[in-house]
Amino acid sequence: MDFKKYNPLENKIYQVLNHKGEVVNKDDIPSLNNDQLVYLYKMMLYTRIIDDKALSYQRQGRMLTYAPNTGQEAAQIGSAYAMDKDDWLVPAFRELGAWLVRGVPLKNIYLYWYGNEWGSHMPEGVKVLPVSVPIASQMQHATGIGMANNIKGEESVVVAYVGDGGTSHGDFHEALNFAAVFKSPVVFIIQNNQYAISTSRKIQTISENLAQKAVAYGLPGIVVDGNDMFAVYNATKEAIDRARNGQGPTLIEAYTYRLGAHTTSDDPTKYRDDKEVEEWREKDPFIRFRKYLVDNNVLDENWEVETKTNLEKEVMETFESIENNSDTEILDIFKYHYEKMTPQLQEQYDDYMSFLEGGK
Amino acid sequence: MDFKKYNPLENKIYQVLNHKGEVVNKDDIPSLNNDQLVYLYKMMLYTRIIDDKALSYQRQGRMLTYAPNTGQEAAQIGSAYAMDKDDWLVPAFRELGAWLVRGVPLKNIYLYWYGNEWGSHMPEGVKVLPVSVPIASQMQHATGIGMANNIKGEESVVVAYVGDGGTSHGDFHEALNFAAVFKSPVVFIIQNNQYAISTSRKIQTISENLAQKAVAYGLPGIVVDGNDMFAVYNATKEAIDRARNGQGPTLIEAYTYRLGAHTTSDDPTKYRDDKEVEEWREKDPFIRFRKYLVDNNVLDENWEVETKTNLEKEVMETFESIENNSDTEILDIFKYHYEKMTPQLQEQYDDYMSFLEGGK
Amino acid sequence: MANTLNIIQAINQALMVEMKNDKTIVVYGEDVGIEGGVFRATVDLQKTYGKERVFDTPLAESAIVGTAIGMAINGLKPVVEMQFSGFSYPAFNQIISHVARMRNRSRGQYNLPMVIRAPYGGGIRALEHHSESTEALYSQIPGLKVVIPSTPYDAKGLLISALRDPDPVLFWEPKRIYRAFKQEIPEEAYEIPIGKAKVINEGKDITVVSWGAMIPDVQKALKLIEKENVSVELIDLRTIAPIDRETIAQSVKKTGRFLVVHEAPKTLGVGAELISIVNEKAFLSLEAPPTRLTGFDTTFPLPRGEKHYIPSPERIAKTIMDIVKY
Amino acid sequence: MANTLNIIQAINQALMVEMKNDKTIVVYGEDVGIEGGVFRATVDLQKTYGKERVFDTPLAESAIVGTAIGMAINGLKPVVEMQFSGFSYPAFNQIISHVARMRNRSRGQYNLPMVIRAPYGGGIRALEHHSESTEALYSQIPGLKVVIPSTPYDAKGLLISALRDPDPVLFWEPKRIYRAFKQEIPEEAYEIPIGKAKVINEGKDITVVSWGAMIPDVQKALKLIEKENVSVELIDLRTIAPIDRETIAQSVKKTGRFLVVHEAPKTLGVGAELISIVNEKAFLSLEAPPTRLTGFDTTFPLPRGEKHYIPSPERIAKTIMDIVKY
Ligand SMILES: Cc1ncc(C[n+]2csc(CCOP(=O)(O)OP(=O)(O)O)c2C)c(N)n1
Ligand SMILES: Cc1ncc(C[n+]2csc(CCOP(=O)(O)OP(=O)(O)O)c2C)c(N)n1
Ligand SMILES: [Mg+2]
Ligand SMILES: [Mg+2]
Repeated sequence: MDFKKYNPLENKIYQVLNHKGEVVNKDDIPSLNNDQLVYLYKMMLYTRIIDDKALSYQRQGRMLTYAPNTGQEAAQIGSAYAMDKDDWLVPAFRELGAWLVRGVPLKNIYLYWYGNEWGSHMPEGVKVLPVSVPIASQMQHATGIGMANNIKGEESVVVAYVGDGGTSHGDFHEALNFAAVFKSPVVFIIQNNQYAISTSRKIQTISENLAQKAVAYGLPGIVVDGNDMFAVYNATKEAIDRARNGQGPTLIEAYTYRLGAHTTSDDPTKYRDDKEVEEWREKDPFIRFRKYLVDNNVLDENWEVETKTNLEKEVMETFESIENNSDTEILDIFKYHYEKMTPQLQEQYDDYMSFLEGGK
Repeated sequence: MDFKKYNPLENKIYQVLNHKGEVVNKDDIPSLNNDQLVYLYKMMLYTRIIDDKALSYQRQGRMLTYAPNTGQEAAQIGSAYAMDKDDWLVPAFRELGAWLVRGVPLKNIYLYWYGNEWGSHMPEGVKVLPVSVPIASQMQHATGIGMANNIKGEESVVVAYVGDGGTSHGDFHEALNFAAVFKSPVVFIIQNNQYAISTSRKIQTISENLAQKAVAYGLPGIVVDGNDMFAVYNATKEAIDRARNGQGPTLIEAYTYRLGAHTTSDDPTKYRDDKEVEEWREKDPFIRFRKYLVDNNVLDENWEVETKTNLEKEVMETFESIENNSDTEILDIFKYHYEKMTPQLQEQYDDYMSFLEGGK
Repeated sequence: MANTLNIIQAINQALMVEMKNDKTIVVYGEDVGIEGGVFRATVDLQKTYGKERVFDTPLAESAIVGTAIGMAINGLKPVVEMQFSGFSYPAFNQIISHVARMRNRSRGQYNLPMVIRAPYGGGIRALEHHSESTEALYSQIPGLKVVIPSTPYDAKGLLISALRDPDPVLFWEPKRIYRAFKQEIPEEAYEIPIGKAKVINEGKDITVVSWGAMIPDVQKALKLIEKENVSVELIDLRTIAPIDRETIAQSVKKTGRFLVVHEAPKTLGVGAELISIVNEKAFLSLEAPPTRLTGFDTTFPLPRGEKHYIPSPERIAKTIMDIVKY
Repeated sequence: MANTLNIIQAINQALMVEMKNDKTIVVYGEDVGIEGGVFRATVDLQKTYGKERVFDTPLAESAIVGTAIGMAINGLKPVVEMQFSGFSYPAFNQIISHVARMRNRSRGQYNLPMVIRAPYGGGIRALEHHSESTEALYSQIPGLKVVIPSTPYDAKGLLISALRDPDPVLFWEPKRIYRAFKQEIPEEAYEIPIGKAKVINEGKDITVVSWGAMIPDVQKALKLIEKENVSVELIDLRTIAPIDRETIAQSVKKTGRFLVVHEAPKTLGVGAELISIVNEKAFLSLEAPPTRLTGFDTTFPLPRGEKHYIPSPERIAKTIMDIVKY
């Protein structure tokens, strides 16, 4: 693909599959084999099941606040799938699909949302940073990881996520500028899901799109249809290649939509019309990707039914395995602030334990 | 003038007088009468004398750290002169020319650099904010002043200054974005003097110019020759008119050069070539503006000599008037933190005074 | 008229009535407009006073505070929300470098009548950064006032005072008890003075000082030791900066014993300042070491650990008894 | 070998020798490269170790710290400079939300071996924001270590320890005494343990604790009362977080009297914490109220007022005598 054909200043948007699942850009169908396509589809199924289950657990009072991803699967899965084994992923907090593709176990993810810090401790070799709650702050970490790669002469690149809301933050500006100046090998992906909680994308900025903000840093930027798995995958792959070849960072705006609530504490009917949601429901990345697979005889419907059943079972079992078994160990609250606990912390821990032992 | 003819993405730069003092853009000679032209020239003389004296006082150990303006007079005076009586000026810290044009008494300016807070207390009706030392932070104040104007239905506009270094800061990003979103009537002027202390403009950003950063906010931006009084004046005037007409903010990059040191604590030979400085000395805004005035029979050389002498005298007298008479009143250290001193502050003041009174 | 409200409703009402009285008040921040705030503190304000005076902003705390400075300079009274106190840090530079200093810097020319509101504190089973108690960070900055209410009545009265204060006020709201209980309070505007602590219970054996969401927990602790024949003087600090040293010193001179309970970490918390004040003003009255019972010197834990963090009524009760028996 | 250096030179030498020992160290910030820092702390480092390991950045403190977090995660040891401690605030969010918490958040997976250096304190007749003492702000944040040297020997040894520490260290440098005096110190690398205070003088009548640029002033004060027959135990705190409570408690148990001298504002300053520690650990030994002599609760004044702000040797001397005579 050629970035130059999609200049954000001309408000171009890059698409391969339109929302009906039709190929609009035949040359750009990525050369993925059937196994790969099926894998991507399976990841979509997986994320949606994880989301749905989490929401239903939450309604049952079994799960805490949860931030759903429905509608943004292509933006997440398509981008993460373009990464190489050694690449780093720097998430914001709504990157379920990307986490799964990069090998974060569901157990970690649920444990995190269930309120235990061990959810952020990744298995060996999974180069995924913990959730970063302060909006946009993680972008600077991504830039720094890439700068270190340059200094160490390492080839891995970094893919970092931020929301449309995050683009307004000072840290966004500084992270992109540092990345540009130091040619840090980072691909910044804006998941523009049109809202920051209740705040419409239109309130964040009056620039016509978010990708054009790249101009401020002398960087390439592109708007991609974030609900189009192939467009996201291709653009990210191209940007990753550039980064790996020493051509520096890229800004990608994945134009998408959060079909659900901001989190389970949020009621989106307060700030947006059903009509708008319905329009976007037709553009669901799921529908069009499935249609493409069906049209191209890649999808076996029996496999699909079976896979769903298996995934559902796995998701339920994973949740149940942590549900009654995830209280924080008291020592863990104290133990990880420094390599060695300070005398102060030791004393506070000891005092608390002796209080507990002395009865309430 | 027409901003659209000077698109920063095409790396255009707006000029009326070139560095030899030749008119390169005849249609754009502003309609200023001779008195006005002479006033502008007088302000240039004034700033340069104030700078030179401050530097020599500093060398004599009579002045503290001082930040000189030499080379940036046109950028400062030309822009401030485009303002109306009720407009607000929000400086960074290197805006001597703008301060003088806006009616800040030299006494305030010297008192400030001499280390007394009363220097920042402006005379009634002088709508100039105090120096803002934390780089770029003042831009948000400017945006807020403009937002308040919109809410109150007031017509005044805000002119705010920042350095090339300041464009890298998060506050720059947020201030411009808020201004754009809320159509705040602000003209942001980057005095791009090519350095932030020792750090070259080339290290701040790889964007070709600084004005193109406006694109990120959906705003108009323009690079003007910051050493060209007319270019700066015209562009600022146009931007002020836009702001006053409800068309929102503008970003102006005044491309200029700091001919002197960053401050009196700085030794620029450590980080830049004499050759570069010499090249810029030829582009001194002083030289070309004077040449224009001479060529157009506006400047009376006797007047010039006399004016210089008078200004020098005034500057010396002003400095001497504060020199031995500007110690901070002890009560002033405590008195202005709240409308009423807290009991804590009152106690600390009383204790200190009784210590002083009880001998050393 | 009867008007029975919880804390969040009382805050909303304070804004509602005072915006009517004072046309210079404007309210803005992330999600405070259409949505009325993630905790509903600003609900219906936009409907009532329009989008000019109540509006949503881009996501940028530094600019929210930074533009408020400009607004205050230009004659308005901005009331801005930090969605959680843990997200006030991007605005830290504006707060410490400008909000706190503009008046002194300009030798009284530019005062900044503005209010920064934020929910603070833990115990609502929230994500990281949503549970912290940051009063010590801000209370040490010369030029700021920091206020924390613990009841609906105080919340309304203190917020109205903050709105009428010529100085910048940080109004930190105890989110754990936003909806914990209701009180009957006046419908109209009324003020509670900033800088004055409130003696909730008089007592003679020990002085216990606390504030915000810890007050109900201390009260539960007092219930637990009701039978112990200990007379506790309970003081709600209410204003963290400037601290009402007089009320505390008087109390400790009477009781000779002192406990401060707060949910923020121990080291350099407000408890340390209170103990120093007690030493400075009532040293000779002390019959036992003045003591602090606080959160640990750790980050506030995620929900599965949070019950350990906040001092429980049981721990408070035990600590009071330990001090009394000293 | 003889190697007689002032504090700024000692800092430079610590970096110089340790960058040779440890190839993962990188140094960056505003003007630290070509210029070698506005105070010359990093002079010649770029020449010696190249532009890859020592470089200038755009003007953006949040990104300087934020990228350092990423570098540390990715195996390097960044040493970043805040040009003045008063310009660390734009990085406050990165420091409190990430530098301090990454290890705990990831349950030990990502430690952040990084150093944030900054000159702090007043008395150099500087512009606003160039004179503040901010140790209390940072020392209260769980997960950080805060170190302040007062001599060239300590500066080098403590900085080397900081560079070898697996945890993030804020290294705050007493700029007022950067060049005040020289000491003969070893040329090679050596460590001084973080977390340990230093007893400068042993004494039995009163414990005086201070740190950084105030140490020479306290020493001058001791000279002023030399003839008074008062035996002062002078302690240099050296590490502000975590505080060496043991050394202080032991000393006060011996002397029964306590004074802390710091140049930061009084309210919620480190003095408050020390007084609380003294109460917790040595209450029964106290013969006079533990006392703090500090900067005022004001913004640090511009140069024409600064002489009033920093506690003078005369005030220190008088305060010591007042406590001893109590
Ligand atoms: C610095 C900061 N301010 C406020 C918040 C509270 N908050 C959490 S999510 C959110 C909206 C984020 O919007 P966006 O960046 O578009 O991401 P999305 O939620 O749409 O994925 C806000 C304001 C925060 N986490 N961090
Ligand atoms: C937030 C912040 N960081 C660092 C400094 C120290 N400092 C003072 S001036 C300066 C350079 C400013 O460069 P620029 O914005 O180009 O303005 P100029 O000095 O060229 O007028 C720096 C880094 C500061 N004042 N504020
Ligand atoms: Mg969003
Ligand atoms: Mg500059």
